[in-house]
Amino acid sequence: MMEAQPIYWTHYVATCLFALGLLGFLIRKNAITVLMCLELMLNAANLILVELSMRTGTPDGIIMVVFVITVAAAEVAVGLGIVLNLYRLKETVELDAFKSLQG
Amino acid sequence: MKELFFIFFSLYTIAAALGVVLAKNPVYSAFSLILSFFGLSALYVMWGATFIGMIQILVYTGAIVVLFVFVVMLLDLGSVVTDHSHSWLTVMVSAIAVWFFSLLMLRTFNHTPLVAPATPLAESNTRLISQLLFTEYLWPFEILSIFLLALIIAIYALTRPDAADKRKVHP
Amino acid sequence: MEAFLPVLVLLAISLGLCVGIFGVSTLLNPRNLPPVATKLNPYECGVKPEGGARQPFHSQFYLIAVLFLLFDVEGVFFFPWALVYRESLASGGALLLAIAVYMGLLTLGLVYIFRKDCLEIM
Amino acid sequence: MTGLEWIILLSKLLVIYLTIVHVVPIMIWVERKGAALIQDRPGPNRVGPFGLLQPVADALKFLVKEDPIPNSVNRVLYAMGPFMTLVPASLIVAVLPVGDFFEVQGKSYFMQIADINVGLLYLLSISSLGIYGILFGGWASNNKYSLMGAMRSASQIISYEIPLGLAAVGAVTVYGTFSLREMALGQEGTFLAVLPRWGVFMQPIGFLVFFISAFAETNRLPFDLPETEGELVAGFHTEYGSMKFATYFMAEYMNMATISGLMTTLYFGGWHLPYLTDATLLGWLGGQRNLLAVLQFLIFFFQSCCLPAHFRLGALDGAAFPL
Repeated sequence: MMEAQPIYWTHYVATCLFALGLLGFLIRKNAITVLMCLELMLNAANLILVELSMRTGTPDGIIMVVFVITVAAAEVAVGLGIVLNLYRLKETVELDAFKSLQG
Repeated sequence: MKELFFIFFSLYTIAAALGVVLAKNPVYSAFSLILSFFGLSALYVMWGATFIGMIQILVYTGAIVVLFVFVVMLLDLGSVVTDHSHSWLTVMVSAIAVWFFSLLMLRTFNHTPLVAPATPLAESNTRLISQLLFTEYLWPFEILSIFLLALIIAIYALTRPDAADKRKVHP
Repeated sequence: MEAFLPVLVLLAISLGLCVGIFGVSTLLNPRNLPPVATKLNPYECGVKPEGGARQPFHSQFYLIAVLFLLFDVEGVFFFPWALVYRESLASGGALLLAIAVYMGLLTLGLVYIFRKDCLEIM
Repeated sequence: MTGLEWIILLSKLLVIYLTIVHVVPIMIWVERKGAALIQDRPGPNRVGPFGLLQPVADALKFLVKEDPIPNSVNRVLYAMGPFMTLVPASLIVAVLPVGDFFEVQGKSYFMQIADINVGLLYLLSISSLGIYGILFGGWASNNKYSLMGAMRSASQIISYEIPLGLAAVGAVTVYGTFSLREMALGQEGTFLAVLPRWGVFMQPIGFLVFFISAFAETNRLPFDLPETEGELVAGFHTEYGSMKFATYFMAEYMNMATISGLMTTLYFGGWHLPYLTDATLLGWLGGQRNLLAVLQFLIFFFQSCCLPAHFRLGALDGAAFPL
């Protein structure tokens, strides 16, 4: 698996992914795309966890990733449920339409 | 050879992630998300975490993105592409902020001392993970089941079928 | 990872097959046929198409998808359990208890769904 | 990897993959002929002896037909839809074991494309990707019936994925491994002195659940609600013509073949014949045994097509969750 030369730049990939997710989170207005960008950020964190876990020889990081995936699924389920309700309210999912918290 | 594959999948993942962020149409975003998760799963497998790689496809690509696609299709968001992007100033400021943030992250990663593996994880670590999950991580696991139960109730509360939904096509 | 190399090769082959099918069928297709308007309309059994195809659906579909997601995630935890089940039988029933609690809570969720008739009207 | 290993890998790959691809026309012929037999009509009988060349003629026809692309479709996704089902359908083949092993120059090679230690998970996860072709294809067609058919099809497939997975969990508890090869190895010999040590006898309920879910997953009758001709024209592929339609069709049949193969591996002892332990005989017969079992299942799949049974969609989706 890991030869004498460990590959040290997976965290560059993860940082890139996280940065892209964050950028999308900031500049996109569609609520669903924003949620997708959130997923990207979570995955970047997962990648780092897996990398560190394999590099330090401890399986804890991998188990953490299993839990993160579960919680991410939960987050998406609730998040998209909220988006559906927002759509019912205003017939749009543009986040700018929901500046005020009053229905 | 191996490095080549690594570089390829890394670049592929990042390119697909770029697609998620830049695509105007949410359907294309979801499609790019699928591709990017594929690349990630390949990276996991190359690191030796085959179990995670498979779970990634099974849960993320096979279920979570399905949910995204379902919602995009349910709400009919893909056909009328409304291009309400932020002003250039906002985009630039966000980009610069993200740039600095990622520099900070990289600096942290590069300066974290790593303990060298006393016994590196074996190729087939699936069994080890399974054992740990049910011994050392038993309590998180059980708490997770309560969490999921709460989630089911929450989901029902969120998407209770409304009598007021008139305009909907009944399947 | 060596074990996954054939999968990669297979992926390449199947992608090649796709491209091949597409290419051959484009080559062999009759071209320069006069465009017929009715052929290019959405097919609705000969009746003129009316209204947009993409209309908001009933949110019941969302409920199905979301429940699938949840139970899929729950199912993921059964796999590692099943892997070590045999070995742990020798060392007492702690594992059995763990999964019993887990399954009990999940069944509670399932019962809740059925009590609320989530999957009733379709 | 040395050159010889590459050659062996490629030949294994081509043999197994091409077998699955070529099973498709044979399956179609068997289906049509079998249905004709049951319904007392001749069936395909023009092209070749007993109409055996009918699928070839069909394929040729598909290739040279005009491929009208409706004006309203989303062209990129419309073109990619069929391939998004075909690629996962071909990828699943990789982990199906078709025999024990063979030896070349003193080294033994498994009769399986890739012996992945998480083979079962791989299979389940890749097979869950097939739904994207249906969803995106149905959506890109921009047709009411396509979209509705796609949604129905997708919700049926995802509903039945969970019982499929749970049935597979049952098999994992028995054999204590994810590798399909080791599972098949675990079914060697007999138990209770008489019965072969097959999954069906170890896990009868699991097998039943798996069997029903497999029917639903492949959209066969009696689970063909996504393609009810009376309500939706043809399901998600209403707008597809020519080779694109054929690709969907092919992917569907390939899925059927692989799911039958999985059923054989999990519940019918893989390549093991009952009561036979002679290694040489097994080595020769083994490869065919699996294929025979696959064919047996396929024939069963088709025969049940002729059973006039329909479920309501709601009843169907509802039934999936308790399973």
